[in-house]
Amino acid sequence: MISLVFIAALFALLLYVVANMPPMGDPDNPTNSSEVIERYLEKGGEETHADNVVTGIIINYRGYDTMGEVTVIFCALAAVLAVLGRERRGRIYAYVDRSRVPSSVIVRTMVALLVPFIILFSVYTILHGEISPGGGFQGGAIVGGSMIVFTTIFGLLESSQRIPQRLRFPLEGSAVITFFAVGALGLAGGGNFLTFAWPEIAGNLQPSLVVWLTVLVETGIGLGGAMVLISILFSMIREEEEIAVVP
Amino acid sequence: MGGGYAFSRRLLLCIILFAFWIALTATLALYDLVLGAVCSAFVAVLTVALLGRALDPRITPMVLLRLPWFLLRLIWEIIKANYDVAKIILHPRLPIDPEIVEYRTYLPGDLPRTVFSDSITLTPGTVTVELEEDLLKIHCLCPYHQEGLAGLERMVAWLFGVKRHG
Amino acid sequence: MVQDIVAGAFCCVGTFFFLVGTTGLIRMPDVFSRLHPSTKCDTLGACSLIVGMAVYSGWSWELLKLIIIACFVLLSSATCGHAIGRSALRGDIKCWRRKNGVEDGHGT
Amino acid sequence: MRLFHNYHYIASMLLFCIGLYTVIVRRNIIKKLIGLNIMETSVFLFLISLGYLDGGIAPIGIGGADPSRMVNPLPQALILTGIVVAVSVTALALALVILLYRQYGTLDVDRLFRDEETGGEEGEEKGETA
Amino acid sequence: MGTALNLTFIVLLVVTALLAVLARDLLAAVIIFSAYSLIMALMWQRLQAPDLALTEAAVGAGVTTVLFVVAIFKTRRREEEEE
Amino acid sequence: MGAYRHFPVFMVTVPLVCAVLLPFLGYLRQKWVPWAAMLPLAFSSVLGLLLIGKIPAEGYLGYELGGWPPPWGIELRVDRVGHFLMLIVCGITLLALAFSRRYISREVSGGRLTAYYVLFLLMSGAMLGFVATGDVFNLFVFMEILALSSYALVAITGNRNAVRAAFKYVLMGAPSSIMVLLAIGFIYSATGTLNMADLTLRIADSRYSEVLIVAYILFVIGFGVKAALFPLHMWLPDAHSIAPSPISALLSGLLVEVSTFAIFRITFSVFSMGSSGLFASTLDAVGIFAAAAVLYGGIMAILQKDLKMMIAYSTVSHIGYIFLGITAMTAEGLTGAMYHMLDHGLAKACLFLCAGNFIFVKGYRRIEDLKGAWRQMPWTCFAFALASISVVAIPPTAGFISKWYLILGNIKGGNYAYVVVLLVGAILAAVYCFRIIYYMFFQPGKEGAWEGESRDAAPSMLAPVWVLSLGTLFFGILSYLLIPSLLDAMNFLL
Amino acid sequence: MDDFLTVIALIISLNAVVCLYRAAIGPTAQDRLLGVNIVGTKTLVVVILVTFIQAEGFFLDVAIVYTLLLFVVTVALSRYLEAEGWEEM
Repeated sequence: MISLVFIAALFALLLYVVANMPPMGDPDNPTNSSEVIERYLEKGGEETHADNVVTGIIINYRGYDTMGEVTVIFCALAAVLAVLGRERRGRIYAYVDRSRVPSSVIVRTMVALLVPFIILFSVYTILHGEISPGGGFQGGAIVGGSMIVFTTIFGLLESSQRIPQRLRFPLEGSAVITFFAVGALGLAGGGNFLTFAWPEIAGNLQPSLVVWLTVLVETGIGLGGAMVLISILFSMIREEEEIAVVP
Repeated sequence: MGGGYAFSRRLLLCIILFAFWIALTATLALYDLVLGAVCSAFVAVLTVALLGRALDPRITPMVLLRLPWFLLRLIWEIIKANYDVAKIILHPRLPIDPEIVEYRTYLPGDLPRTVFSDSITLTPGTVTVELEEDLLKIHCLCPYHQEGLAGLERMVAWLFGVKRHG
Repeated sequence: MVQDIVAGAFCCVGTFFFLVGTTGLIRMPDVFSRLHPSTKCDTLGACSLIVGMAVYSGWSWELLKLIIIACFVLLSSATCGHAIGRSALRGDIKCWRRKNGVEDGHGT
Repeated sequence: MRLFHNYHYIASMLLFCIGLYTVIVRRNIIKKLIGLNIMETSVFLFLISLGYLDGGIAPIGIGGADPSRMVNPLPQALILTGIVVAVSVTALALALVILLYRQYGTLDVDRLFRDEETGGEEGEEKGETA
Repeated sequence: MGTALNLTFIVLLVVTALLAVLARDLLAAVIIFSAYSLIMALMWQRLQAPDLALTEAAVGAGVTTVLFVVAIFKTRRREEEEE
Repeated sequence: MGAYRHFPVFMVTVPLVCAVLLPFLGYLRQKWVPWAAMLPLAFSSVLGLLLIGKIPAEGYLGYELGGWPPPWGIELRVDRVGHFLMLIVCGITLLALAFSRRYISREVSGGRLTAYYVLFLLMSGAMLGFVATGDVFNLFVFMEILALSSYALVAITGNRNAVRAAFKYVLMGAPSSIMVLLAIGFIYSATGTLNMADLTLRIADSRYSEVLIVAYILFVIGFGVKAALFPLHMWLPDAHSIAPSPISALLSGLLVEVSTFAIFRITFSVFSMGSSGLFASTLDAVGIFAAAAVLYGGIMAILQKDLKMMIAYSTVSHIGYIFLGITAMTAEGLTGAMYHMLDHGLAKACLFLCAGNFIFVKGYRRIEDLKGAWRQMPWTCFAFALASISVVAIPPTAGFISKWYLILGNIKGGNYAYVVVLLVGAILAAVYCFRIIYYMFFQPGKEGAWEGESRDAAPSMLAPVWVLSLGTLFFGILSYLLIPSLLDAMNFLL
Repeated sequence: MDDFLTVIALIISLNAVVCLYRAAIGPTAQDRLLGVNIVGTKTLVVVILVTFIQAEGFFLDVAIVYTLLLFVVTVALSRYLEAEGWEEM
């Protein structure tokens, strides 16, 4: 009861604040009229060579945030693995499926039919992040989604054979490593850390270089994100009492 | 399953994926085409590795050619189904007498059976609720709905070029 | 103009079937029979709305994407219906019968 | 009238309070996590609606879109990060939930924290949050 | 007109949120929560944030929901009753 | 501009990237992992030391990431205060890491061992980034890395209480993060920028003071949970006492302070105070809670039977001290708060590591078991005593200096009640600390409690403890090295 | 035409509210899943409609993700639901 009153009071307070806030959607309110936004919108295309301004901001203007973000994903993986442990390496483990019922043939076939399209779509999302909605993490999440359905339908045993740990393991950190490498490259080019543009070296190649680096970073994020999501899922699905199947 | 067969399967998948890519990127620029070719080849190889035997080999150019006509007939069935269902639902007394019936199909392989059962789901008054080997369990809204199944089965058999034997 | 009218007609048809599907979802007595309106009416409703939009957009690249979406809807909604039905069957949910109330629907 | 014009804000505050209510009051820990997610999305909604522009277009400059009509892209970039963070926190919390259930066999906060073996004050630890 | 649409979406959002919060069956709560995410993505489309709509559809509706379901599958489905 | 301007960003990112690379080493050579984990932190420490004297007393060292000027890009912002805290972070994490090499291998095994070091590095890097950033949203991002890794580190042993404590921590920490995000949203709505320097200017002439005040309150609540300010401290005793000792040292000695520093930063660098009376009244309320925290923490610490629990409650009390320094709003008070962060970091880390030594060698957690510990573990006991003296604030230690300035600041600010609270807090601290010292040195142990092979902890575990405890002494005696420059920096901030 | 499409979208989304009724009352989890699936399909259609109302073609990508993810979620959830060991509702 006390908490209800507390929340009601909080809601009233927040309503009061909201009532005093600048009107939404007004071009003159502080968020829309600041010079920050003007530059993003008007020069963003030229400066970051990304038609999608959001991608430009994520990768370029606020790349440091995104580096933190990919670190968060990696941290989540490390945390989940520290808490639950990984499915074990080197040996094949049977997944104790509580249902012990094979999944439906129809669903299997349909998933097999759709998975290539899902993966290609995510590749498209990753590679076209700078000109259409989407980007690294979205693509990674879509691949993760396809692998989720793959895992639930075909079982952990099969999917952990198909996406083995020795494949996932090196790729999990790829996002952070790519980002750091690109950032350090900017430093080598005479700029600051995370500089994507360095006139001294690139010259005329500048625009395409920036685009390629953006795509590189997006790919890194996508791969890393997908692998992290898959690993988290596997680690959560795996039963404590895995049965060892001697190969 | 020989290597050559696997290769042609991959190629077919790659071509389908490439078409999908073009539809997605919505451009015919050279850069995108090359990128698309590379990516779809990559994804084709990847998914064949990923899905292995789950990828049914029955998709052939012949099936792809017959597919549009099949789809048209299917859509007609769907429209009929909807008319039917709408009639039942909007009927004040809800004249249904549902039951689960079993149906044994002669269609071989996973893909034809899947297409068959999905078609059943989309056609009047029937929903496939279980498929084990060649035995389908179908939930029928009204008893008379079972009658359309055989025709549908013929349609699917035609699509995949399956002859009824025995 | 003609384009708009055709598109509008398709949209109306689609909306109508959506409404029918919703009514069925509410009215039907059990999961299995609810599957019928949901799979069929939703598929047709969505597809006809998509077709309507395709007519509305005319010849453009968006048409291709709409076709892709329509194909996915066709494939996925039938499969989803089946998956839900199967899970209901496996989950020992009884099939509703008209004659003698509720009885075991497995046919065995 | 301004309050009505800001109805997105009101909605997000409402959702925030619903989420907070769940986190504080509901005793099931998975329910608490759902509440947490609702809270998070509500804040995201709030931030995105901050950047909205009446009659604006999405900040994607394809085909010579007019930059002056685009909505504010900055909150969108921020919230993208926010969503990733939310997923990460949820994943970790769910991993902890699985482990907790293995060890305690319950998802109820009261039962979880009832037998406080490590001391501490009993009264205050009923999963209060703020 | 657009306002009415937005308001409907908001109503949907609040309704789904309340349903998710009030459901006693955890699985039902999670299922409804995925609907919440889907509607949230719609909201973001209205607010002209395509990237977010994509992310929310993929992450909120897909990954988060499945993680929740896995967790529920590993634990228990019903909320415990009051003592 | 020399190369040193690049140092802060490498101090932050190198630990993070090395954390990502560490699993590979763990795959190849598990044994090298503890040593390799030290490298990035040592690197950061060296860079931090090289930065000494390079930072202007008035103003800060800014670094434009990606070459974008501040309102557009993210800016790193290292002022003297931040640099001071970064050095503390580097030092204590390095020592805790050195300590954990032997300690943790007993509590955690197998693949989790690598995960432990990965999370440790992530946490250290996140703390450095948290302190160094000049962007409000970036603050949030690093806070989340910090929070996630600390949740996992609390639970890393996987025993039931640890998981429960970690979950409690999540249940309080995650909503608080969301509140911070909401506060960021409010600030952004009223100003349209995220850069701290820019915010300061815009807040000064903003028309939306209601929004800003609520944003400030939300910030205080949000970071207050992370900093375990009194009514929001429920997670702290459990988490700090149950986590492995090096992690307790980190949580108690650093995380809490870093969060406090965030409030400090928000208060003085963003809201720059004084613009409205309501901010001041918010701060007054915080002061009351802080005073309550001092007393409550002290009393609860006296009542504890578990050694680590006692130290954890002592932390609650000391967070109150730091907040009292901040709320005094005078240069002396702020200096005292900052210096108390140093002292508290060193002393608390030392106490927790000593407790870790007791647990490691004998498995004793209860205070009563420590009777007569002196005979077997003299080195640990002496270090513990030295750190306790600093906690109680007896003259030659850093604790005395910091508390002296806290009291001075509060007298100057006219808050005489708080002066009394501070003194009472010191008395309470004396009670709970001297009890243990008395037990250790002057009580006979229980029969058989301290027999068997009479060895103290291994040198690799004693060395960090002694470095920390001598640190309290060192910074107490040589406080004149730091205090003037801190005072300058604070005067500039006000 | 835009107004017409908006009205259609409005009707469909109100429709979705009704579907949520089914998702809310159950009685079985499959019912809820079905309800949410239908809400998802309706949302998908609304996404497409809004795409054309706002005349921004790239939102169709979002629609594609919607279809795919709806499929993923429904299939994954129903797979979990068909497992034994669940208490009856």
